[in-house]
Amino acid sequence: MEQNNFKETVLRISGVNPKKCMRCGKCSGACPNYDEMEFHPHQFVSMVENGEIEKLMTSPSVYKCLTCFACVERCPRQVEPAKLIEAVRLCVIRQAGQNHLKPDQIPEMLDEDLPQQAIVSAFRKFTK
Amino acid sequence: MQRIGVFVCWCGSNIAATVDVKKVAETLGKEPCVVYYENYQYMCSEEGQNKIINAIHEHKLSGIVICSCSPRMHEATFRRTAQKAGLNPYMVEIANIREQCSWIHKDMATATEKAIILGRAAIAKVHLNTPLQAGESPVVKRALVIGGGIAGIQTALDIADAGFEVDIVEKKPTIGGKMSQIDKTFPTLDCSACILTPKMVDVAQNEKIHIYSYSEVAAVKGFVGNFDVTIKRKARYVKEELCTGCGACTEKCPQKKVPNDFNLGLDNKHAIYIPFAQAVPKVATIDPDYCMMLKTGKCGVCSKVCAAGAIDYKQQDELVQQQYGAIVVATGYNPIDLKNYDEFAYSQSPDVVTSLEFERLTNAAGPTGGVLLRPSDRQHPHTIVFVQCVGSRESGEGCGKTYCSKICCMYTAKHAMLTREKYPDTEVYVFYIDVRTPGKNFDEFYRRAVEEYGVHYIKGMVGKVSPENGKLMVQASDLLDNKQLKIEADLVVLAAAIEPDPSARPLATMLTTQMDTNDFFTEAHPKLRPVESATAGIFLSGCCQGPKDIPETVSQASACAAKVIGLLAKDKLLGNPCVAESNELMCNGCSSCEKVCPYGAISYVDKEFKMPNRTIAVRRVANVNPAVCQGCGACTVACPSGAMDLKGFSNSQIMAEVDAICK
Amino acid sequence: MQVEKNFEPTVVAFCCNWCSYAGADLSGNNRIQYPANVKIIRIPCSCRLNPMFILRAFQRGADGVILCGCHPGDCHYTSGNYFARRRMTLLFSMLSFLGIEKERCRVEWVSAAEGAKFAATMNDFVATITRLGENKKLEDLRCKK
Amino acid sequence: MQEVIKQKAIELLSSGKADRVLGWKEGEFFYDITPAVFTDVKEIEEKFVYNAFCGPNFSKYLVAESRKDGKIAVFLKPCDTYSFQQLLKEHRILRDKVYAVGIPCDGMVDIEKIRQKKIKGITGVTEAGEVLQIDTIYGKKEVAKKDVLAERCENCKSKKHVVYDELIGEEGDVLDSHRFDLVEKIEAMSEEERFAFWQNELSRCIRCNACRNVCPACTCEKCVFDNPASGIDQKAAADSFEEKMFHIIRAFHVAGRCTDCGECSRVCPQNIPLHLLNRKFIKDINEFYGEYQAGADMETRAPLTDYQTDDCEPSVILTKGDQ
Amino acid sequence: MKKISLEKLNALFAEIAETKALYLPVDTETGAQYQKWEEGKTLSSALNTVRSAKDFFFPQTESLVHFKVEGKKIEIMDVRDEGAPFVIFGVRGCDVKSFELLDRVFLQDPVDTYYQNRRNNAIIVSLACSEPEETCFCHSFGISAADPAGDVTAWIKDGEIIFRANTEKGEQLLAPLPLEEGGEAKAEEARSEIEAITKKLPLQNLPLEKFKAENLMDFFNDPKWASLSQSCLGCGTCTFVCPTCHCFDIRDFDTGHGVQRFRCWDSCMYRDFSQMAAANPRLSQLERFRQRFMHKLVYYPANHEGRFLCVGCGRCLSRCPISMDIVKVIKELGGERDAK
Repeated sequence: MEQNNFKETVLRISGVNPKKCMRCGKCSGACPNYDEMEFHPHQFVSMVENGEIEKLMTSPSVYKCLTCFACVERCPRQVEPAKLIEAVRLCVIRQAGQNHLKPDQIPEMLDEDLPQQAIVSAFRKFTK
Repeated sequence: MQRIGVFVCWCGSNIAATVDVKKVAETLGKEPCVVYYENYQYMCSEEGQNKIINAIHEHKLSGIVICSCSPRMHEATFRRTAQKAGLNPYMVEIANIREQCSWIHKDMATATEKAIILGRAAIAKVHLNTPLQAGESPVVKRALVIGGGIAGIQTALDIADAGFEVDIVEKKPTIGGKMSQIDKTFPTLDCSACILTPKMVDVAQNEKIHIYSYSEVAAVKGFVGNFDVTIKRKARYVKEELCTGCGACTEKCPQKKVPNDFNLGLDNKHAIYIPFAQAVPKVATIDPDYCMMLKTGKCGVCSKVCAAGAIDYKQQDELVQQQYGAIVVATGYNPIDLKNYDEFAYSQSPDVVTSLEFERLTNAAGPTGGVLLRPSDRQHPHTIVFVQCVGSRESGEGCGKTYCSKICCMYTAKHAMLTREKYPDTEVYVFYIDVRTPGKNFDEFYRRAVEEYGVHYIKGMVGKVSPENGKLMVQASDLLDNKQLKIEADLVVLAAAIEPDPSARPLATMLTTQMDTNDFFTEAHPKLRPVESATAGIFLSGCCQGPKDIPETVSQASACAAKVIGLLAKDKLLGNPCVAESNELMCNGCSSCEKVCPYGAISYVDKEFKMPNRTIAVRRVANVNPAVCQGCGACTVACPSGAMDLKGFSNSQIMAEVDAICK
Repeated sequence: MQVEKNFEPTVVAFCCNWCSYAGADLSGNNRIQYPANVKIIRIPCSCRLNPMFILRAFQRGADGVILCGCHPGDCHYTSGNYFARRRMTLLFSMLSFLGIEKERCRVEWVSAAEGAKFAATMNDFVATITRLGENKKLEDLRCKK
Repeated sequence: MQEVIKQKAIELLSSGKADRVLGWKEGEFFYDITPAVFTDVKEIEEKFVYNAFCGPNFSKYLVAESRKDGKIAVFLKPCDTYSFQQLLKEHRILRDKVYAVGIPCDGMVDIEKIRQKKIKGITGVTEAGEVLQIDTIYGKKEVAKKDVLAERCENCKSKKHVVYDELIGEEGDVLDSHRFDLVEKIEAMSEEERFAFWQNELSRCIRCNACRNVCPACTCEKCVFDNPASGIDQKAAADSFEEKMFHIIRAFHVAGRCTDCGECSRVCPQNIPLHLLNRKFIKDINEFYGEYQAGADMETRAPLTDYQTDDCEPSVILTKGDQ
Repeated sequence: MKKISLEKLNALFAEIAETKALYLPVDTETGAQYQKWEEGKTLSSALNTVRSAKDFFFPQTESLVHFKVEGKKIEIMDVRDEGAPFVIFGVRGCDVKSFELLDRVFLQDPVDTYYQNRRNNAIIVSLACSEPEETCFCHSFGISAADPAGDVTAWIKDGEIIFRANTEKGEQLLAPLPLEEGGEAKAEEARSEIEAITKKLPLQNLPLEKFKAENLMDFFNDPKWASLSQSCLGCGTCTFVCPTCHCFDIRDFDTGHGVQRFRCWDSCMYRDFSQMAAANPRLSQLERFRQRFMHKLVYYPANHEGRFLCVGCGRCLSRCPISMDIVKVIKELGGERDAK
């Protein structure tokens, strides 16, 4: 029940129909951060389709996605995996206290090369 | 006044169990003009048919109504019965009291009442039936084949074999088509030229076949059995009848920087050229965009070296008019343009090639003389990546196609296998989504590539190809091993989707045939009439109808020829008599009907009419060609004045049925 | 109220010869029932249906008229149903503009394979017409018995 | 303007550019102007008029006139040019037999509207700018021209001439009219209200056929309603069904061909707003199949002889209207 | 004479409607039309109705006989209805005159009993025209707008309506009604006022003198018909609004269970008028146009002691889509012609 609810939520937030996927793997072929990710874009698509959302939610992969949209751009069937990943991430951070980035973690991450904007967008992306 | 006979069939118990057939017959017998009625167990049996024949004779019936099964079942039977009795077959109407009455109702009273109403409607219609005669039209015993690829060649040869004249119109200077560019054929690996060129010679030598090469179809008029086609013969600046094909001109021509389209631009040719050694007709052609003589008036070398005096710089396009009984469309396909596939770096690196380009690179007659060298540095490639489904099976707005191009899996396997055979030191990777091998010996062929030749088949689409330091970085995911691969390749071969030739769409308009949204011609029926178009007399051969490999193309080409022969063997064509007819006195000449006719059956003539007070007026009126009309009736509704009516389904007949049902 | 109960509508169904008439036959072959109120008139193609015929049916006492043809794209004559679709859309819109109940006319695409759909369509259409009651707005009183 | 046009008519006739001139001829009163074919310069000088009562659309006359010997010159107001071009498109007029002169139009006055203002016994009208000065047997009256404009002119769709050989005055533009407002209002009524509305309107029909006979889209050699073989011929509406039948079929037959010239409503002796039926079709066509103006060009396919594979289904109307 | 205050007019209508159906011109959005009186309807002040009063006796469609068909059996059914007395109130002089002209057609032997029944049942209350219009030319035909005929004549003057019974039927109508005696002076006053206005009307002295049987062929062959008929659309508006036009067609309507034979108006202006031997003998619009006016101005007078078949009501003047009317025809043809 819970699982279905998550699946429904992910599908609603993303507007993606994973059934359109023909399992070609071009998304993962195009992914520049493939090796960093536990689950790869094509797996997101099939796992969402199979309702295995919680597995995805607990994986660091959701934060590793660069949101570069290469997978969206390359997908021959307009499945848009990045939107699914984003939706899973939203499912996580919408749960109370699930902010992935906490303000007190920031100081230790700071170095000279980190642009200000990156911090701002990281907050946008990883917090509620 | 009609004299109508009503025959009610029991169909054993199929009808009689739920419909009181006796009551139906008796009630319908009371209808005006019904002079005879009868009910019988099996009207379609010989005994039943004899009853009808006798009744027609005895009661001088002018029309009959059969209350029985669906007209889709036995209308033809009862029409023949009527004809046997000397009654026009179109004076028969069927009331469907089985499929549409006894079988769907349980209550006897209800079903009987409905059967009576359906009978009344049929009687009301038959009141207004008129005897119809199918029109006849003669057949010109000559066929036109548009396109001189393997499909066109095979169709033409088969038709000519049956003794009919055939003309082939080919827009290129030679026939042969794509097959002439291919190196070897799957799954047998025969040399393509070895099996194609003898056929091309057969065509050239066949007295019944005439080739219009370097020509296009400019206009098509007429209809099945009587097409009137205008063929544009483009000026090739060489007199075809004089040229011996010796090739002296092509060697001496000083303009050497003409991209060679036969080799897909991988090398250059001269401004005067013969596409390849076995070209048919083997006649030189001048490319007017590059010839210095034609462009500036200075040169004339070819003319000087031509011993036959065949060069004619003043040649003009020529229009030829010819009549045909049947037209075969064999316009073929092209690989799609890949310039928008940035991820595969097709536009960025010369070492990313299409499969057809790869064919030329491996062909002994190709730019490299059959030695596999990469285009950029003419070095032997050691790692080759094949990418399948490029532009096929895509959805959405992109430049790709939604369909599977069907031939790529097999030719990629062929390329991989041949490469490994000739150059065992080469690593060959094939990235696939699915490998589709439904064909005789196809899967075996693919398995051989994997098992015997060691081709690396990897499930997963390539995501990115980027040229780096003279190499090509191929990034792809291996879906089965769940890892991302980065392969440093020397050559990347893209299995580009195939699409119909661009000449097909304007041709379809000329022929009034239908196309699907991908510009493939639509067959008359996807299962049962796969080689005919919906327009009578137009047939489809080869890839113009959908992606096909060579064996399929050849079998369709022969099937198509069989259909054409079947048509040309007839002296006269009998039409469907239920066709539209225009009442010229009422026609406004407004062209509404013409615009909705899917068959181009309606034309307009200016005709003189006697007007009030002895004046004469010339009016534009519609004229339906009964040989072309298929009787759909679209025109009858488009016509505001009601001048257009449909025989067999006239306005008054349908309204009479409506009246009978609603009263 | 009792009158409504006994009301048996007259429904005319125009079916194209190639798909829907065959679909109706199939529904017979499979013995799928639909009300006897439906009487089918065979026409070569849905594009043969002149708006005149629909009005004529209403005039003569029909309570509902339905046109069945091949699915768009499947027309035996390639484009007939596309023309029919435009004509019927405009005609129905006009009837509605004149205040005629819009459910009285319908177009359904029924293929030769859809015997069950044909029957279901007819069941639904007859139910709709029964609910609407007698056609009063487009009747010709002279044709009443 | 009358003088300019009159001079043009004289010039065309005397220069031999035209053998006949189709124009307006003065009547007994200021307003009862009759379309007439002039062949004689003197007659033009004496009788030719062009004023705010020159409503008739000449294009339909050209069906017959263009088939006579010689060339006919015709004066066409902007809206008339649409009908003219539509008839050309349907091959009803022989173009080379017609010399078309586009003339400007500031809107035509509806004499009925003046009468509705209880102005009786009208003997003369003078146009003084925006005001009409009216002489009657019961004294002088004044009305603003805009208050008595014909409905079709209030909602003028275009001041542009879409086809002509020569243009008098300046070219106008296609206007952004509110011509569908009333249609929308009716659409917004309940089904019963709509039925009552049209029942009231159409029941007045006397089947005089003026709407049909004036309509430039109704140029059939033989109308289905006059043709006993059509099965729907009628001379009078013997039942209220036949009133509706006639108007539905007529509107359907001109659907996609009607240029919305408004002649049908102008001539209806019973003042039935027949143009609303045509406008309903035009509005539907615009909504369902994309903007289409009949007569605007020679090329575009008429909406009913055209289709798109993704056209809306007839069931679309089930979800429309009935607020 | 009798009179009543206009304020009590509606009460008077109610009184009449108690016993007989009462019809009168009522204002509608689209002009005055005859309607059956019921509570709330008031007399129109318009000069004339859009449709003429001939509808009462010669309706646009009328069932003549029905045939019931069952199988091969046919049964004939007479659908005639004797009808009941009714009152038409407020008929103008022109329309009253039209009844006389129609009577000469329908009541001639053989008598049209359908028409006769209704004619006998009707009681006509005419109303003098207080405000004639510019399109009126009844005076050219010797009709008095100031003192119209009918069973009762009425005048409206200074808030009162004055009645004068002209026939026995009229007397019987007025007798039971709550009217005051008197009003002669006011009626006379109204009459002379109207006559004074009539003299001012623009359509005076139409040249009718030459329209005589002896000039028949001259008129028939007059070349002016060509230009007159040129712009005629061939619609039937003039004939349908005309109070004197009386052409009709008899048609059969198949009801599905029988046939209804009915009569309906027809128009000589129509192309499909009078399908003699399958075609209208008058092939061109010129011939059809000529027929209508020749009938009104020459043929009918020739057969009816010089009475023209026009009452000058002016309906065709205001309704013709292209403004080609009988006045223009009379002026064009009757003008400069040399009398024989």
